Amino acid sequence: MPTITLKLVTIVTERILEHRLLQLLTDAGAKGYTLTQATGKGSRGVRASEWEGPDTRIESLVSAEVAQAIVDRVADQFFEHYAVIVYVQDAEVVRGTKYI
Amino acid sequence: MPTITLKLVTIVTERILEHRLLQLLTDAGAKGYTLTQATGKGSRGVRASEWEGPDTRIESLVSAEVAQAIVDRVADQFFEHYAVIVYVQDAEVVRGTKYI
Amino acid sequence: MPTITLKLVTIVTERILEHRLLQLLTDAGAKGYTLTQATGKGSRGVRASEWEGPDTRIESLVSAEVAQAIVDRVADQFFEHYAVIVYVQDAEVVRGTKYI
Amino acid sequence: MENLDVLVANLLSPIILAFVLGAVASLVRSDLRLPDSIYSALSIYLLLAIGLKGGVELNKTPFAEFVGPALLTLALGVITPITSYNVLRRLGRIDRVNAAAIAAHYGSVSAVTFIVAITFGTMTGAVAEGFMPALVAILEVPAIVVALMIAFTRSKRAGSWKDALHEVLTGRSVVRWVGGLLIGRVVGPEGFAPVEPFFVGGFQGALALFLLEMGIVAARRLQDLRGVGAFLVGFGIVVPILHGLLAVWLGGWAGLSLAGSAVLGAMVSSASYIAAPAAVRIALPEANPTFYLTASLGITFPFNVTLGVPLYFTFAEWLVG
Amino acid sequence: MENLDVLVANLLSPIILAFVLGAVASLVRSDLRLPDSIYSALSIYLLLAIGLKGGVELNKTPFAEFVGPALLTLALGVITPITSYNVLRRLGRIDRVNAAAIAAHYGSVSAVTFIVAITFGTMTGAVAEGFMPALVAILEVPAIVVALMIAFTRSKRAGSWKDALHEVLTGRSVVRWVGGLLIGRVVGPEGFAPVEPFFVGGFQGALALFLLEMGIVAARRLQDLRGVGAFLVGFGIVVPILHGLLAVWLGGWAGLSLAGSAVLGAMVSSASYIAAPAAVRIALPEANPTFYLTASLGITFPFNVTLGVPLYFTFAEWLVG
Amino acid sequence: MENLDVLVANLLSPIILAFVLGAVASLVRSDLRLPDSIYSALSIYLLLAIGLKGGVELNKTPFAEFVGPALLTLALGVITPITSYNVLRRLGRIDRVNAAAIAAHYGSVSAVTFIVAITFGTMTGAVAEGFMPALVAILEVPAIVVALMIAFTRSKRAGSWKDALHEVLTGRSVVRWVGGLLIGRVVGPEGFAPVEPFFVGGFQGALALFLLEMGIVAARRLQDLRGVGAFLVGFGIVVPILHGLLAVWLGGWAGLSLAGSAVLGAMVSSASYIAAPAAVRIALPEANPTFYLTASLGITFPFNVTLGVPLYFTFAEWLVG
Ligand SMILES: Nc1ncnc2c1ncn2[C@@H]1O[C@H](COP(=O)(O)O)[C@@H](O)[C@H]1O
Ligand SMILES: Nc1ncnc2c1ncn2[C@@H]1O[C@H](COP(=O)(O)O)[C@@H](O)[C@H]1O
Ligand SMILES: Nc1ncnc2c1ncn2[C@@H]1O[C@H](COP(=O)(O)O)[C@@H](O)[C@H]1O
Ligand code: NA
Ligand code: NA
Ligand code: NA
Repeated sequence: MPTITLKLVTIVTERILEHRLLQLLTDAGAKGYTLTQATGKGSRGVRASEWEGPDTRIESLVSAEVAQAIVDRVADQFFEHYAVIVYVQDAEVVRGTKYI
Repeated sequence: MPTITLKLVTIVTERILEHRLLQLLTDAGAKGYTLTQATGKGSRGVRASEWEGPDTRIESLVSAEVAQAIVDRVADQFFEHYAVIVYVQDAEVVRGTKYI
Repeated sequence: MPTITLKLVTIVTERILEHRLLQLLTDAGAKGYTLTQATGKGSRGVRASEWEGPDTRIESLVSAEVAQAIVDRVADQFFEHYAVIVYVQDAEVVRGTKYI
Repeated sequence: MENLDVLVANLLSPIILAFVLGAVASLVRSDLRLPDSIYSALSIYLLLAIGLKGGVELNKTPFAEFVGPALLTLALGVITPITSYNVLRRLGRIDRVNAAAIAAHYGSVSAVTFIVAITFGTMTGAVAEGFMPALVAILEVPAIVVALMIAFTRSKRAGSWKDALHEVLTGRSVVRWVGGLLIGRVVGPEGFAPVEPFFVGGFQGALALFLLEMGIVAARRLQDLRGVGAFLVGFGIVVPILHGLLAVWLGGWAGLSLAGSAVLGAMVSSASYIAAPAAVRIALPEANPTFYLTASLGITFPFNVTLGVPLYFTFAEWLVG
Repeated sequence: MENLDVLVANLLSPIILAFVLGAVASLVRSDLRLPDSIYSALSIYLLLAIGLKGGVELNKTPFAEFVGPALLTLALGVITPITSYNVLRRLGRIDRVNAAAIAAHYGSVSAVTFIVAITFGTMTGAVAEGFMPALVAILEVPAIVVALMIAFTRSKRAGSWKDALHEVLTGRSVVRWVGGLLIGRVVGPEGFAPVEPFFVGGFQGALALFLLEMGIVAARRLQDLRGVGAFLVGFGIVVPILHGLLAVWLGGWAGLSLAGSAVLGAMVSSASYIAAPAAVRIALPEANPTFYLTASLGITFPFNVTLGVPLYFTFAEWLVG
Repeated sequence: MENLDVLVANLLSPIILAFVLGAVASLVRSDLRLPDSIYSALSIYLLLAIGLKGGVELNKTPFAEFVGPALLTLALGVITPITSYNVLRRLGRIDRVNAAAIAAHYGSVSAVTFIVAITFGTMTGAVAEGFMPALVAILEVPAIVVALMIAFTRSKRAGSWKDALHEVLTGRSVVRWVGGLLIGRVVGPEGFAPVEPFFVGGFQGALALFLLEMGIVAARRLQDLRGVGAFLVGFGIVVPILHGLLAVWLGGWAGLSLAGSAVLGAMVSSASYIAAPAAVRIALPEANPTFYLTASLGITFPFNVTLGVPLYFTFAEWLVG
């Protein structure tokens, strides 16, 4: 079965931002996403939601352009004040045109 | 420590298919897998299990041939009617021969 | 936004080792990590914590050297007696210098 | 007048108000949600509790008294998926697979609707027969089998009939209910006494919490209403009423008390949303879940717990009076 | 002497000892923790239970009796964030954003502190007015709005004021509490009776379990104490005492009973750690969570549930006596 | 004859039937499972409840009455891991590490077996001493220490002895139990009264739910039976019986009542499956978990809760009668 290479964008962030980040993904052109609950530690010691529950880990398969747009917007809107991490990887997808 | 490159196959799907997909993995030659609970959104609006609980996210480290077999079978058996996504990535593994 | 390529180290292991592995990560130079709960199957049939709860899946974005150190230490200290899997992937990160 | 009182009594019970609170919270996009694990724990608790109580009561029921209602329930479990299927096919012009899928839901039973009906009866002083939970167990499975048979005999299918049957019979819902019934039957009243505070004392409160979550879920389902079309909305109200009234009438005729007939009406009227969706998803993957879930969870369930249940009680009263 | 008894009675109640057990477990790095889902289920349960009871009691309260305390509570909800802000700015030399963020917490209310106060009163035979839970609902939101207004009127901000307001009003905490109040108000005492065993019988035990977890959380927060500085530690004890004593005094003057005034004191004294952190995180992301969480959760909460609550009761007694 | 009645009473109690239901559900591959978080919440609840009650009772117990049974329990906690180790080494020819690992389990105690024994006694009218839970706390740790000492003194080990001790002493199981005991001891009967409905009323029902899940887990463990060999299966039944009968006999001799001796028998007979596996996994990672978990969870636990407990009671009766 033929595959194409897409970008897998992963974002880990405070649960309180979940709604806003999913909106950002959709606006940037993502067609879907997968969410898992996570906890973690990074450069910020404490965060508001920490004692109340887990962070959110968001994965989305998108085209290279959309990936770039997501990364730029997340960096622009959230990096300064919130606990958030974004990274991008390659992934081979079957019938990948569904996701772009 | 010497590493080898394997394929990391990730599948996100409805929980109701979990048993069948794990069987498919084993039949295709996977030696192990890791499961996490997930939720998500894709091209299908609703799914039967949605309101009842989470989806399943399956990861399996396998050889390139097994990865191909898994992708082909999942596409063949589940793509048409079920909410399912599959993608494949490279991963460096120590003592990777254990997994192939 | 400029990105750099880092290593994403993923470890799946028994929950009982969580503390020790996070210590190992920190000692090896990791600046942060993300944890998710997982279950799984591999070469070992049973493990002590199995019936009591989930495994831990640890992800950490680090430099290539730190990744190598982590993999070596995990292999050295845990491979023989515990259920543990480690693999390494590339990941593009924005403002990645924060993590190295 | 008095009937209106009955309706108001139902609508203003804490249980139904909790359902409404959940629905409203969902509509204003509040993040009020029970964690998944609490939701399934409550569902295990409620099903086991009712099963246990039903099993304890079966102990005291002479077989002769039970056999009539049991056979009637079985018959209704076979008939209602067939009537549903035909209405969907003939009046709704819905394709075979989707019609069979929906019919499986409307032939089977919603345990929570049953519990709301029992609770409503108790509140208004009309206590149904103790063996009613056993009838739920009888009603749950046959309709799913009949509906899947309709789908499978008419054409070759993608899904797995065997897997689906295993799913129905070993699914959570059936195991808890039947397990509870068996345990209750075996331990009898004295054996039940020590666990009674847990399973009876907390019951109504747990039900209120559960319905809070059901309200959230049902309201979310409602947002798909546009996708299902006017016919299915009408179907989700009218067919349950007809099935319900029929069952009330036949229930009285089979020897059930007023309250027993009304509860049977609520059961037969209700649409499954635990056992049936799982089975249908496996056996008929090509059926569209939006149709059957929205109809059963977004339309019929809210209708029944608010208006349907008082209606069946009123009709039962009218029949005997 | 007698006051000491009151203090000891509070410290040796199972509820406070559970809190201490949790804190000790956390300090010896035990893995004793309630699963997240249990924690949130307990919190839903406690808030709904108190809301329901408060709503049922509202039924019986003449409006004239309620209006004075209600207006007083509203006024305190507006005043206390302003006093807090000014103390933080002037005495503590804390920057505007962080001062406003902390002020939002100390103006609002901690539901659990309220519940501990109510429970303490009941234990010592001093039962507060039944409508007190409605006052909590009145106290929760205004302070957050006032504090955010202070921050937003003084400069342009990065966060979203609109999102924050939506978060406060539809947040778990408010929906559960107000939802419970409304349901309780509508169903009245008879409607409440069937769910009473669930929501009343289990209440104190559930509270003990919840405080076990709060102890774990608070002790972990304490480890950040070094990061917040001596001023904030002092602030977290002195300002709550002053707010509390003021509220006790005004409460008696507005017609509240001894127990009612003391509970009002505990409420006003307490610092929010559910509604306020969420709203502040959205509206004022540049504020440092270490400050407001450590102060409210690591200092004020433990102080109030152990020493503060008996203090407000003692002061209320001294005022009337 | 009468003894048979006792056995049947145990087998037909809702608690044991729930265990059987869980096991059957697991064998037919039903997806009936309690969510993990509910499972651990129930376990916290049961341990705290028993600890609290035990602590309250300790209040009333003269030291002289307690000291004999306490010393006996301590002695048995030291002796039983040694007997277990020697049987495993000499008769079973099992290697040192695995023998020590298994011995740690059989020397320590299963809290749930203890609870089933207490409950069984209460059901049949034989109420054990109120301070029995304190004996469980005494029995839990020493055996694990003794068994690990055997393993560590005989050769250098890969695991960490220090980490393991920290794990045992701060592990969930010990903290809950000892924490409950201390709180109960401090608050006494009046302090306990308000939380009693929660911790006592719901106890047996919660235990039934917990055993449902234990049944599922135990049945799954059983599937590894082939991997452990016939010797270990025999060991998992015979050694507990011998330990149990010895403890019943010594218990009577140390001044315990009939019921107290029988419960002591069940405790000493039982094998740990919470504290011991965690400690052994850390201290002796090279030991095979299939051995110790299958034996303690798949063989000894089911044996004790079904047949063992009635046996120890019957033996205790026979001794005094
Ligand atoms: N180096 C890292 N590797 C993996 N995850 C990280 C790393 N640093 C931070 N994170 C995740 O990103 C979240 C926010 O990080 P921060 O903004 O640095 O506090 C943390 O809670 C972690 O879940
Ligand atoms: N573009 C995407 N990126 C990541 N996950 C996706 C994407 N599209 C779909 N998914 C996941 O796959 C599941 C099924 O997708 P679908 O079949 O498109 O409804 C969804 O519930 C998501 O969890
Ligand atoms: N081939 C594999 N692919 C993905 N995860 C695996 C694989 N093998 C093992 N694992 C994970 O690693 C854990 C330990 O594996 P093992 O030590 O082989 O029992 C398992 O519980 C799985 O979660
Ligand atoms: Na039906
Ligand atoms: Na306040
Ligand atoms: Na033992």
